[in-house]
Amino acid sequence: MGRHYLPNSAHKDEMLKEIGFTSIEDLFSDVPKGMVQKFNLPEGKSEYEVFTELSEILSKNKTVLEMPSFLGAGTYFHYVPAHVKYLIERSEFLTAYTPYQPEVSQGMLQALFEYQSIIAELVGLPIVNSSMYDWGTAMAEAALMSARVTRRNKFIVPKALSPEKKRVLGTYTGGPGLEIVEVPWDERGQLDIEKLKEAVEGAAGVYIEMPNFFGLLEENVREVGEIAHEAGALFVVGVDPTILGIVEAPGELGADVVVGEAAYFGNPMNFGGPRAGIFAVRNDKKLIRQMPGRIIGMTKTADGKRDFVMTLQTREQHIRRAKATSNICSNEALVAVAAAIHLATLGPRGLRELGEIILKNTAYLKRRLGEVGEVAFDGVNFKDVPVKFEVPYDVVHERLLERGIHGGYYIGGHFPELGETALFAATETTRKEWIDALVEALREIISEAEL
Amino acid sequence: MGRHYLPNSAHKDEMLKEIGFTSIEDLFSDVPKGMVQKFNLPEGKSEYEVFTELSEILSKNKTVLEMPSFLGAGTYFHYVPAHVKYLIERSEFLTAYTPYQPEVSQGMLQALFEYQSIIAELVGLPIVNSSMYDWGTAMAEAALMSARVTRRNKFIVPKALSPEKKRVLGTYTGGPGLEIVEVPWDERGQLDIEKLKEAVEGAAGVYIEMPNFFGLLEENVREVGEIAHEAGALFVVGVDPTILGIVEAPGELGADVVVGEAAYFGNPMNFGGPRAGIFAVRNDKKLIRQMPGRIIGMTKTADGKRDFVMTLQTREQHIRRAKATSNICSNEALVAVAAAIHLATLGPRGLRELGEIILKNTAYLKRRLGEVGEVAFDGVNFKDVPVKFEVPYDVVHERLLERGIHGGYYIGGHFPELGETALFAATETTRKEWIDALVEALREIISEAEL
Amino acid sequence: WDEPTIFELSRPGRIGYTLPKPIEEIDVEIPEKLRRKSQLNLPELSEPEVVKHYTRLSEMNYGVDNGIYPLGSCTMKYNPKINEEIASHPGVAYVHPYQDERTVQGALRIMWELEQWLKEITGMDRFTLQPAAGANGEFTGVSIIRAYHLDRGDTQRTEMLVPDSAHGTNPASAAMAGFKVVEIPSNENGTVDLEALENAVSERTAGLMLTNPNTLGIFEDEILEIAKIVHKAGGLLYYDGANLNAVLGKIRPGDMGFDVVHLNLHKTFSTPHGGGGPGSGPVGVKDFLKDYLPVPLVGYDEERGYYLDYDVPKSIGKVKELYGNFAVIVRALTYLKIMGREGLREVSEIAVLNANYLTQKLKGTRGYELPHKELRKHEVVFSAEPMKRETGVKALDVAKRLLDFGMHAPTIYFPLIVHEALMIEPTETVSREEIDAYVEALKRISEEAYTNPKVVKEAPHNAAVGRVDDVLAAKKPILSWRMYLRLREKGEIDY
Amino acid sequence: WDEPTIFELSRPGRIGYTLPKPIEEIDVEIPEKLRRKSQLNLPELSEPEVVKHYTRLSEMNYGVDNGIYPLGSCTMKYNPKINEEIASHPGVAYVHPYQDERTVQGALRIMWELEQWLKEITGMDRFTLQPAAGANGEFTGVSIIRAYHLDRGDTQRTEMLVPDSAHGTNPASAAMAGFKVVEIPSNENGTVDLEALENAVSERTAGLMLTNPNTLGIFEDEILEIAKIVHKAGGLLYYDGANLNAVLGKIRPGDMGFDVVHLNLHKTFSTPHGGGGPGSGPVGVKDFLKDYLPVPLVGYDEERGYYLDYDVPKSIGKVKELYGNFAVIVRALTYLKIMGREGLREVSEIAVLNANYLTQKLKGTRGYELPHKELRKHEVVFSAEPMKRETGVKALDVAKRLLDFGMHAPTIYFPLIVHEALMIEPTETVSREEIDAYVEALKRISEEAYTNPKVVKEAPHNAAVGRVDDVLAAKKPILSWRMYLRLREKGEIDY
Repeated sequence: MGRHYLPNSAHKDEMLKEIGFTSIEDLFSDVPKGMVQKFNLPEGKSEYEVFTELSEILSKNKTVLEMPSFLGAGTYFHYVPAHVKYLIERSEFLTAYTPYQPEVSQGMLQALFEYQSIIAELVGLPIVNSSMYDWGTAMAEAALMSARVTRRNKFIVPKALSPEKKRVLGTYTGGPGLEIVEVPWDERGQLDIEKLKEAVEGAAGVYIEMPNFFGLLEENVREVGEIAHEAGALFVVGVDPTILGIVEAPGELGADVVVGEAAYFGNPMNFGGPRAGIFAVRNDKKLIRQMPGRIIGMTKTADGKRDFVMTLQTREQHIRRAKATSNICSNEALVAVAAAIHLATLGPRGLRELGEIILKNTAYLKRRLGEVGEVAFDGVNFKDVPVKFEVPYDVVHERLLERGIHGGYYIGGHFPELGETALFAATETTRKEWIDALVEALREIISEAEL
Repeated sequence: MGRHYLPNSAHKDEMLKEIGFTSIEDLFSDVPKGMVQKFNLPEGKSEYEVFTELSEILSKNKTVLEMPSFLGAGTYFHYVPAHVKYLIERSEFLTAYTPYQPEVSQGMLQALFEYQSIIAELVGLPIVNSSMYDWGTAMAEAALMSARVTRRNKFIVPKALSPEKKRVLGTYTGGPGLEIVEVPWDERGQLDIEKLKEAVEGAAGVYIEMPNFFGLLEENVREVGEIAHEAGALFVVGVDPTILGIVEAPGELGADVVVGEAAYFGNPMNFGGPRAGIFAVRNDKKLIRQMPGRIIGMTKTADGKRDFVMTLQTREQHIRRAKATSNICSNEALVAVAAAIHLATLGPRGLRELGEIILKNTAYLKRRLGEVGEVAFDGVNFKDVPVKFEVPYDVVHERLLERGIHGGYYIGGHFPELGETALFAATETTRKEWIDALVEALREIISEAEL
Repeated sequence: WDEPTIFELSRPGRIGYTLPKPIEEIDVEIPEKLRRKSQLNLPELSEPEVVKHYTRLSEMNYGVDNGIYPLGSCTMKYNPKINEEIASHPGVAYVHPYQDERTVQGALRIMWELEQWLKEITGMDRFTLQPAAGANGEFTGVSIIRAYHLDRGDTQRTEMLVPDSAHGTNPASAAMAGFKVVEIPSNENGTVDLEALENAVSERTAGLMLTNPNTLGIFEDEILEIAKIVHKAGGLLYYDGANLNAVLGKIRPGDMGFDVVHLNLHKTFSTPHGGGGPGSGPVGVKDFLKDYLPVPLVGYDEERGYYLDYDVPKSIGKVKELYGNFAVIVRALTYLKIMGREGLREVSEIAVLNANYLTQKLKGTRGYELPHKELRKHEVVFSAEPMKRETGVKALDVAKRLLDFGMHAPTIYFPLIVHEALMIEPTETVSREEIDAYVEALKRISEEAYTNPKVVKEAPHNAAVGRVDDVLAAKKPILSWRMYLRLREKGEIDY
Repeated sequence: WDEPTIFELSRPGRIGYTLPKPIEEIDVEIPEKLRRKSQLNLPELSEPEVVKHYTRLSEMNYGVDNGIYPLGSCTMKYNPKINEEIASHPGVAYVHPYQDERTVQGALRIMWELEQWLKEITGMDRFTLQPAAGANGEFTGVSIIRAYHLDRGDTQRTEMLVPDSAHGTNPASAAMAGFKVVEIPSNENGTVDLEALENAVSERTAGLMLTNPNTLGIFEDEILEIAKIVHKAGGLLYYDGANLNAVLGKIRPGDMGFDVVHLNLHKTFSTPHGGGGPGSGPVGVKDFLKDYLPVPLVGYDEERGYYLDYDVPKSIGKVKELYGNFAVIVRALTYLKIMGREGLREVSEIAVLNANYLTQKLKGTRGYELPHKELRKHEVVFSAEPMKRETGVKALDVAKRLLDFGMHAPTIYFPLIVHEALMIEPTETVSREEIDAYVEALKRISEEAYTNPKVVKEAPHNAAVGRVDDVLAAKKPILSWRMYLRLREKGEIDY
């Protein structure tokens, strides 16, 4: 099977003959004897069979369209408008590679330049690369970059950070031997400023998120930045960009570097991937030179026409090899373009409205969950709400699932001090009837457990 | 809602002002007073809400992917390769209209010319239009055309014809007052040649199908054509084109006109529509002049380059108005292009192989059904197999459905002489385990009923 | 650029398909005399080649997503992508029309819901969704009119009145249903001449087919009088919905006095035109005509849910197989649910605003004349007659030259009552800047016509191909690759 | 043509979005100091305008469906459309990664099944699908090597050996994982110089990163000796899977002696490159390294079904969030199931045949030199050094001129060990005619270089834009619209 993808399958003999070979094996005569193997793999199938087989397997996934779900914690069910999907599936975008030949790649180059430009507006920093793998790797690369820029090797992060991101950071900084210092949260779930001050000396960078892992708006972003800067550290802000219609751009709050997740726009959850990491820096030559990733720039042609090209490539691995600012080569271009198309569709009003809807839906979720559990912290929540139960959370989870509802993400394992706490999340896709059903179910579950 | 499709929604006042109007209502000042209404319609919704609402409604359909189905009788579950779907969804094809401006429509024109050419090869006649609505309307237009060409008004069809097509034919020929004469089948389910001879005198056209409504190959196609021609009638053959890799082209068997269903290639069932009717004729000026529908021709540009254009438009309604050969304007262009792409993908070998697989799968279905019911006729079946049961078919149907199997199409209502008979169909998509489960279920149902 | 035909790309031995194996290798003998012996000259290509070929062809085609497409009478509005997404749900594609109604409740509900929307939009009482296109709908409508008169024993009503500005499909459909077509002239306003209409109606009048606004984009402001005249004579009033986009959500054909209506889902309701189809042409009727509708209708009752209703005693039968272009119907319903009451009304308001904006901006440009009234609805027809007279540049040349600016031409030479007609329908989904650019292009062409007519007459210069010789196409028909090969072999053609 | 930026298309007041209403109009106060006060200069467009803009941009981009794309080292093979169809199943898009494993059995099974295929294809014992791309996979692999040595207390192994012909990602990834990179020169055959390797290995050697066939398209025929040398020194052998397409289904890296392998699903396994990503770079290891793989792995047992296994005691951690680019993984599995054992083998055979066919056809053309051996695997590197010397036409000029023929250029100036390199990888999915046409174009360019070099040096002439000034781009960086506006305002640029 598979010959339908192989136009020359029917012409092997003629072609071999034309170039003076007699068999395919001649072409492999330089391979050590015995190395060519028969593989123990299934035979190929027809497209129809594979279509039905994989459709059936995938139907075994229970989707969030079939089951109300309150999972968030870094992955959110946002709606992707149909035209975004259609446009990025156009094969001129989909099947191209990195635009090495700008003259026949202006479409992708301009789309990526527009992505960079839109993100620049959102985050308030003018220099944006054309994507990292995801928020986590962008943050980790920001840590490495902070170390290169400051020639220091301590990086400060909140303790209230996603376990995913912590592990990514650990792996990325392991080789160069960065020291990662965690600053705890205070009683309101905010980064503990006093503890930060104690830790900051000698730091290469200080990292904070908005909202933080508990879904809370960090109220002291600007102060954190000042503390970082005073200590000579870079101030790195991680941001869920869906909040940036209503919350100030991190660049305006003092950030030197902004990272975040672009795939919250224009891309479905896809069981976690692909994503696209935002990476933006201040217009500062030192930072730009140390920045990882592909960057698209505007330039002109010989005849003076404005156009676009990959630029500042001397930072990159294919030029600088072991001394590159990162090893990244394939990035997440199409994911970034999808995000840009979605953002261009939303515009300033749409983004603001989106932020407000999520804020309100989160508030509704929080209020209702407060009726049946203890909302862990005071403050303004965006998407995630940590709720603590009297009943062990695995029981709550099990009982919810029996009722066809998927509860929140249990965080008591990562943060034992929080006890039986799970993050429940809302977005613009969350429906009132889901939340009402959830609260009803929780009420039942709790009262059953109390019996 | 809906303003996202309306770029000028934000500029109404400025635009009105620029052209000297003060309000939208000024633009409707010529409408009789009181005629402008407030409508009793729901408010618009967001794309997300409509997406979930319609997805939920559509999920209430039980698809043939979820439930083995043996329905055929003119609509068949064929597999459509993914690339066919992708290509016809490209918006340059999808959102264009009839190629009135050939210079910017060469893509669609060439694709339709290729459709015509591919169908010409299949059916063995060189003149093909660029589609009718479906097989039924193509057949009806063939009847009307036969009457115009021969200046007679009797059209002969097999009694063993799909009830759908009979009713379409009735409606189309009602105005001009054609007489439709049905010729019965013989004991082998074949068109009764003797009865045909009795009926043929003065006929404008004689129509036969391959396979016929009972799924049987009509063995005497050539003879039927000779009888028609001897009587001065046109010979019109209706064909399921998926058989034409293994069965002789109707044009080679004497057909003057060939009609059929193009949508069996490249198009899903879509609950019955859209489809695309094949319409082909001999290279005979009299026939071409009387042919309905759009036709694409090859020509050249001023500088001698080969290209394509709509041609022979003087037959059509937009030129000839009441004297046109048909009223057809919008046809089924995209459906036809999908069929052509699928056929180009199959090629001669694929089409032959497809025919053979269907033939074999039908034979397997027939053999197995013979174990539990009475196969109505002797002969070679393609797709459809009529099976008669001792148990009332509505009971059989109900019990099968309870078991998650959709049985065949009951034809005893249309043809009472056949009793409790239903058409069961197989195609290349039919799986062995479905048929085995069907036969198993039928065995149970019959023995339950006998108790 | 040039793209070879798929036959030329073919190479023996290549395959592009995969097929499952047969269930069992059963030998089935096809009778000798039926076995295929003639050559099957289909192209042989691999899948990547097929994909490249049609991708390249698509890039040689202009669609709504490529730019302004103001083809008058065709309502080339933007086709929302969500329509396509919904239409690609497995619950659309993988459903057989003969499935037990309990297994297709979703499909039936969609048809039922669409009918409710269309009833309210048109002021009609019942709809069939069966017709595959506008003309198929017209045929359905006039067949219903015919059945109605015959059913009442009124066998003399053999004439269908059609204005001279009507779409060609109107007379063609009437003729197909067995009517004699009587043409009604237009008056100086471009609307139906009432006196001529009075003179034309008689006991032979089956009905009048009318578009409102008409094909000039002018609202028939005497519509209530027209209706009175026709009804008084015993005829029925048929509404050709091609121009519904002008009054959508504001005015109901039913309130204008129409008895039968067809709609074009592919025009007014945003479903894509597909390069010529599939369309969908639902037909709605007033209550007294509902027994003549094609079978089946879609019914609903609480117990049974949605069902197919074949119990239509006086039905005209069927106008196409099965139930209509369901995949198109789904798209239209998607659009309606998103637009809603206010959205639909804004559609027609902006469609009309855009057309009048264009009219006023272009008006007065040398060479283009605006016949009849100034106030238009969703489209406008200019005449290039002065230009032709003064420079020799025809409407056709103007159309071809527009292509050079990356814009689609208007409909030309229609309606027939305007000489050198340029029929422009911007629709509500183009922006002001696109209209401005279109007007600019038309003005520039006017300048060219008066200064350098050659550049217009020889246009297009920048399209995929130069001007196509359609006279040759008709004189020497080459209608398939098979014909082409034969003619080349005979040396009758050199291209 | 020119397409304005989306910012230039913006008009105040336009909207392109719809959003559901909030559940309840709850007032939530955002702390004053966090409230957005800075301007949000996003574009304002309607949906039709957004669609037209990106449709036009797409038409200004060259992809695999547009023609031959023989970008060496990138394996730009045809991306089957069925991959896309499967990846658009709701069971892919609408699944949250933290769902209870009982609700994602389909997703987990797909990951598990893909791992089984990849194990057999590479001869490795365990795989992680987490890496997002090849380089991310390399980083994973070398991090595993590092963890392995450290775990054994072997703390001196700080050097990673990399041939001078290697992809830039190899040294970059090794450096990122904290290694010192030691470059190994190639010999006259273009393969690893064994003597140099012998001299380079020591007790500091952590491993050797190798591509086989290497970036010249030449099979490292002394691979078993290489493996012996490295292993004997206590190092591990890392396989860069970028060139697996040359040996797919025929030869296993595991059988060549490699301990760690990364694959590129977007190269070898037909998933689309997306204009630069998403890719997917699974990493496989021999049994003794499996405890170092990133978490989670996908496990299966009969009772529990498929599950995420976080119990990897010595895991290096995570190299990206969650489990990998699942939507890419689904596509690759689709491809594998369709191809099957024999299909995969034919892929590499034809990829190699095509490359050698091209090599032999082009060989001897004036100006192009074929350094090293003649026998290549899936790609070939020619040198335009003679052409540059004799005519001044550089590899870059040849590349640009190819664009004029509607063809994509090869990779140029890589590998670094060949001057004026033209690295051509036709892949198995192009036809013989496409290769012939490519060779013809290269020959014609050679002719032009020697007769009319200007036409080559000033190419492209027919692409969407003329030659792009990338020196200016670096000298005067304009990296966002915001920067552009500022520079224009200051009068620093005139474009």
